[in-house]
Amino acid sequence: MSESCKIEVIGVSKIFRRDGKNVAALAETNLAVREGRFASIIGPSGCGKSTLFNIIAGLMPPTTGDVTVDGQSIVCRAGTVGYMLQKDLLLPWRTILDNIILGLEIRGEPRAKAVERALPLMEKYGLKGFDSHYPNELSGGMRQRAALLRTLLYDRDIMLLDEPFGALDAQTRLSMQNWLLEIWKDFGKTVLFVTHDIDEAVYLSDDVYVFSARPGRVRAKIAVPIERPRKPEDLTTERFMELKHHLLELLSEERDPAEEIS
Amino acid sequence: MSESCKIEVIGVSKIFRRDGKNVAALAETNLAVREGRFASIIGPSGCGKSTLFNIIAGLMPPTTGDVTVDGQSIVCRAGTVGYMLQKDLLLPWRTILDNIILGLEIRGEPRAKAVERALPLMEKYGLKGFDSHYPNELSGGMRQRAALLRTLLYDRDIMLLDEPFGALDAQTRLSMQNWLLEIWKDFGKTVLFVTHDIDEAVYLSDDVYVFSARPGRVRAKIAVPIERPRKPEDLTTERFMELKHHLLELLSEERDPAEEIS
Amino acid sequence: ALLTGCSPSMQTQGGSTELKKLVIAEPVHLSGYLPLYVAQHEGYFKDQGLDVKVIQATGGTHVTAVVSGDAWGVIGGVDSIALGNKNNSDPITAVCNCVNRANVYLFAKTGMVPKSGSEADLKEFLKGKTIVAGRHGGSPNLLTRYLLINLGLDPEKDVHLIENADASTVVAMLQNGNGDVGNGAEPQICEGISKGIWGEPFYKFTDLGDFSYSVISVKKSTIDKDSETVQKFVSAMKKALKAVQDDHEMAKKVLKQEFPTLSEDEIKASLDRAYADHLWSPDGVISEKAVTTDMDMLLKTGIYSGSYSFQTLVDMQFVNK
Amino acid sequence: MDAYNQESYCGAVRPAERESPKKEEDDAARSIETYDGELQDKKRRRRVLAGRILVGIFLFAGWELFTRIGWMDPYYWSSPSEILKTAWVQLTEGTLLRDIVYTSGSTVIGFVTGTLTGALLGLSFWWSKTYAGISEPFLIILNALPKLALGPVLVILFGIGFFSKAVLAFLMTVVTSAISAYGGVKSVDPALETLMVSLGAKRRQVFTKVVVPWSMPWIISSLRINIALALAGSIVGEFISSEQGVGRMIIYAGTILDINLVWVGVFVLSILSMLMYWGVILLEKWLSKRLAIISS
Amino acid sequence: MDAYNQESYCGAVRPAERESPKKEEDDAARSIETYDGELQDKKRRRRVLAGRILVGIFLFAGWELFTRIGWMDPYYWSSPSEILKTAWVQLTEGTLLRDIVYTSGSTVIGFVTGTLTGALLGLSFWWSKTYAGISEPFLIILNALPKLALGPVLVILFGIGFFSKAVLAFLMTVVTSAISAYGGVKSVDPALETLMVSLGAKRRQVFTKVVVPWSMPWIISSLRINIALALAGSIVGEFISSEQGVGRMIIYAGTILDINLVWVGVFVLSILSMLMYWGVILLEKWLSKRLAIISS
Ligand SMILES: Nc1ncnc2c1ncn2[C@@H]1O[C@H](COP(=O)(O)OP(=O)(O)OP(=O)(O)O)[C@@H](O)[C@H]1O
Ligand SMILES: Nc1ncnc2c1ncn2[C@@H]1O[C@H](COP(=O)(O)OP(=O)(O)OP(=O)(O)O)[C@@H](O)[C@H]1O
Ligand SMILES: [Mg+2]
Ligand SMILES: [Mg+2]
Repeated sequence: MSESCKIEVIGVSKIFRRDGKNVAALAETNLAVREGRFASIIGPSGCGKSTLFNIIAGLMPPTTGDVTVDGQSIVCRAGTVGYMLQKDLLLPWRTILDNIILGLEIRGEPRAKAVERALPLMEKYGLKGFDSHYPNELSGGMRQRAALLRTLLYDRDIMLLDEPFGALDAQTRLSMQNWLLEIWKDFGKTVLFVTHDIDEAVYLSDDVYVFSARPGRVRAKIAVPIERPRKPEDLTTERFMELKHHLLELLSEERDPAEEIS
Repeated sequence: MSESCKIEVIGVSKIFRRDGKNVAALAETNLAVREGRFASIIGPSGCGKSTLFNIIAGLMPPTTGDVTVDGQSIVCRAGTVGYMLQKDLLLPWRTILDNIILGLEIRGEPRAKAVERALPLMEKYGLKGFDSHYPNELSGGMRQRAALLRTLLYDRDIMLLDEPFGALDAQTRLSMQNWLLEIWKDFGKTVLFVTHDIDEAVYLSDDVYVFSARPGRVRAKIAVPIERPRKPEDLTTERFMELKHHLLELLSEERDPAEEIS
Repeated sequence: ALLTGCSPSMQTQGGSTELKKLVIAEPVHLSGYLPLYVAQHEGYFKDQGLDVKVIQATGGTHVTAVVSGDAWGVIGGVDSIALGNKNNSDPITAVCNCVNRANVYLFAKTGMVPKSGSEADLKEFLKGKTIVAGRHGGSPNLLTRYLLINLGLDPEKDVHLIENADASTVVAMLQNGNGDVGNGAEPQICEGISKGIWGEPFYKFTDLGDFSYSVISVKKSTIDKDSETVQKFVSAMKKALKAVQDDHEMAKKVLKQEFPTLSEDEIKASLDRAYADHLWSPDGVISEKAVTTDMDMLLKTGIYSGSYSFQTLVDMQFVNK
Repeated sequence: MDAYNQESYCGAVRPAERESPKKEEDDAARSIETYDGELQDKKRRRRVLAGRILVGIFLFAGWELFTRIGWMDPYYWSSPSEILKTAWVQLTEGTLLRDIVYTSGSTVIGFVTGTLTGALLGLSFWWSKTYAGISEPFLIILNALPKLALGPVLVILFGIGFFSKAVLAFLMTVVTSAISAYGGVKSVDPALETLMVSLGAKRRQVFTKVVVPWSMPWIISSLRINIALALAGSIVGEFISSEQGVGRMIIYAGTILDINLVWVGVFVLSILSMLMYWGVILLEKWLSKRLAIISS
Repeated sequence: MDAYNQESYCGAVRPAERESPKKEEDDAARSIETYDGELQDKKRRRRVLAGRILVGIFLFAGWELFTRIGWMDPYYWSSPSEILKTAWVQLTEGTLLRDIVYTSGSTVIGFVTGTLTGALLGLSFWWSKTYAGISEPFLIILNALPKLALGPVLVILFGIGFFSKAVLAFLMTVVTSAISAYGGVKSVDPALETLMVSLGAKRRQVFTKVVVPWSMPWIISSLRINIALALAGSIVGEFISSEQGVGRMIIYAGTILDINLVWVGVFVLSILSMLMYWGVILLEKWLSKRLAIISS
């Protein structure tokens, strides 16, 4: 893949052993994302999207293949990318502020400095005044914001976001999407984004990767030709509709007959 | 309202007392749904949709107003409508089959007869072979089906469905919607349906009621002019887009500044 | 002796820093140990430069506490010492007598009495009876078994023994009809009589004569290494034994202090019976007969096997000085 | 149930005044929860209080009455007035106060040290599954060991002084505390550990920042049992050997056949154990608040 | 922790072989859970078993050795061989077997009746908040009451036979069981009650179809504590008065200062209590399966 790729996934596959049987969760997968791009991954449930993210984040070794950032392998090196897991996963016994600076704290930064960096971000991105609240006092949307800010503050060039808005209702979701685009614009991170929602994938991304059913594999890579900045109205244009149609087709071909039995 | 109305909600409001203060959850609300129609309710979170359903289902008295079915008041008479609560609420210690026949069991029908009625339904509507499974062994979609079948089997002319597909991913959701339409067609029930998803409301309904923010109140009633049977492709037509646009506008006017703070 | 002028109470704490602290373990808190309490309350120990603390240790642990060194001495039967000395490299030795009679009585439900005190009548009376005997291994239980065996009865077959661990339950058991005959001492006897459950005891184990029922004992090594302290302790005990014999009023007063919730009647009954049956040793001497009877009981009831010698069990050098 | 009717039911079934469900997200449930609950709540609370007091008075009055007229034998049952009198005597002339202090002292010391040690032990099991696996059966054996029956052995091990009672209270609590903490450790949400690792945390950091706070509710949940166990330990310790303490007093009262005093002991112990129970509940609340622990 | 390195960590942190989180929906967590877990699991399980056996052997061998060479005084500590010998004698010539049967019998009877009665009592609190509120403090008092100290009273009430031991075991269990069941009742998901009402259920139906099955895990969770309490009750009952039973044997051994026999009693009780514990775990599993109860 091209030289200027920020992150490359090269022939990564993953086979789990369970009850003595081998379960292929991810077939050989190749991805390459250029610096500062926003790439989405969509695919049926269980196709290995989270598994791929876990491998990139260094939480588990791939069965085959390699993951490189700026050309250097980061297999099994936790902490080199920012990773927002599928759940918001705030520590319930910590205030929102303390949750947001968790990454810095782990890295050993002094609290005062961490707070100094966190507060302006919280203010700017809609968490002003919530620093001493506890996660269970916040709505789902606010919690997602906090989790995302934590990932952001962890300050890695690459951010992996695994269905960050999956649990939100439609209206909140839309405002969170705009919020995310704003952040992305401000910080210029390279983002990998998993979602089930085609609208969301198209609205946010430069590229959309469509995965096949388990074991997952890149079935298609589609560039989104809608220029930025994007507005909610773009979701109702002809161009958008076509794209959505195309993606829906790609996906529905993937669905196997036993679709709902998880 | 017209004489042929199956169910009528007349001037119903609800005020809760909490910590010594009165909280208005539902402002005076009027609804009327004709027999066999499919009506959806959309509105911001906390606008009293579930409260309204609880009142209709006879679980709590309204502060003012009346609810009639075929002209007779059903205030505080639980069991006169089928009600599917916001959660799927299957009893975890019962098999799917035993969950589905729960309503009949409570009514005192002999088990053999209840099973006889349930099994064909389960077979027809995608739960074949799952009768002796337990709820926690099923996917979210399957659980929702079971809960819906239970409501269906309870065999009331009116069914209230409170966000039945809220927790499902987009793909599963679509297939569940089609499944619901199928059932509705087969049984000709009068359905009241709450959702957060505009696409869903439009795709399913004859009428869409838009509620204002708390305390909720009917802000608009929109008829959906798309003919049945509907197909997923209808979701990308011009007509649909217009409608969606309109509803989005109605809703976004409702959103107050503190939108995300639940 | 550091302090002269025997003050009857314990107010004078003057030389407390120089008092030697000793712990005596007692199996129960019992009016029978009155001389020990008298020596405490009347300052006899303090006069000897001793500060004596009494600790209750149940279920045989009163002996164990001495073996392990937690207690300096123990008050209890020579029988329990003999049992504790099995396999023990540093045997415990009795140095001073206290209760010189087997302080146990047999009583029967009102209306039941043996025809006479003769052995034959006693045997006939006891045969087939249900006897509330106290916990197996304890002195009252063993004495009862001993009596039965001496009468030619088999404790396991000819009578029904109920072995309650808590001596106080005997009142309830006889009242509820759970037993015909019970054993015990004061204050149970007085209690049962006043409630009309039983009459005067029909058999007194005090009639066995000298019996090493409660003696003060210490480790052999203590005698060897610190005979001075033992001597002081025994001297105080002797003084207390004499005082108990001489001054009934003082005895009553100390008893009242030690057992504040006992009623006047109960205290009087206890003391009267004790004096009448010569409960307390007047001089601290442990006679050979006292030990023989005690050990005979252990041997006959099968609790103890093998031999014993009076010399290793008892050391009278301090009493005799 | 015959008096049951639809109309009142609509109001009455509100699962209402029960403790609210763990997660408040459940709107359907919440909405029928507190309808007019406040007013009814107040009324019921007053009724409950009155009921409690009445039942209490009845019990004591009945006891006094029945023993007076002889339906209950006052010799065994004593009577509230007699018990009060004896308690007063024991308090002013006897050593009741000293006994209470003695017993409470050893209980509290054993409780605190035992719970802390046990918690640390339980938490330590997080570090190695092998170590935890090997230790588990020994914990269970220790837990099963009938400490009450160990009289002679205990005297040898810990002597007959104050210390031995505290040790027994310690022994009674340390194992349950360890088992509870281990339960917490086993239940740590693996996703949180994953999160920590994804942020580059070392094991030590995962331990202090996730495992320990996560396990706190488990540890706290063992406090209530532990205080009772610690008290039982102290008392049994005093049964075996003691110069002071409420346990000794009861044994002593038994041997001198002072049933009044036995009852005094029983009541003092009950009150003591209830006071300690309340103390622990306050402690729990305080801890939960300080640690911002949300229902386990 | 010094040996810690990134490479191995990646494999090692898998919160992995822990018990899986309650709800399996948590994919992010599950996905890093069992990578190659099986193989490692097997190895570790073997290591753990070996460790347990080794530690056990070491303990006993050390005990035997130290008492032989005199580092531990065999007078108190006896020694495994002596204890075995005494146990054998007691088993063949004495009454050990009969004692075990006697103690187990009263324990099991008390346990079963106590747990059932307590569960019913606890469940009954669902019917009226007022009734439950009034009863609660009395339950707590009963729970706090030191039943061990009630010796004389218990003898009056229940006599001295086998029955009185079973009654004491019953008393020990009934209160905890009631408190547990009440805990279950209090935690019933109000949404489920709402559901039942929406289906037109009567209170009786809500009770039998929701409250009872919902509370089962709570009731079951009290079983483990209860079996231990029942055993303690039986033993204390035997301490107070008995003709048979392991408790009596220990008291007897203590009184005649037969340390070997004390140790035999301690071991027999430990084994008994562990067997019963296992039995209860099996019972729990069976009940949970039959009632299809999914982690509470
Ligand atoms: N029992 C109650 N006591 C007090 N307030 C209540 C109660 N039940 C609901 N409310 C309040 O009434 C309002 C309406 O609640 P309701 O659950 O009907 O909203 P909803 O429209 O269903 O929201 P959602 O879309 O999130 O399900 C909310 O603000 C809620 O907090
Ligand atoms: N630790 C594991 N052991 C065995 N199988 C696993 C493990 N983790 C994940 N799997 C399986 O691998 C497959 C891929 O899982 P993964 O969580 O990556 O899917 P996903 O694409 O993220 O799904 P979703 O969209 O539901 O989040 C699934 O079938 C899953 O059951
Ligand atoms: Mg996933
Ligand atoms: Mg709702």
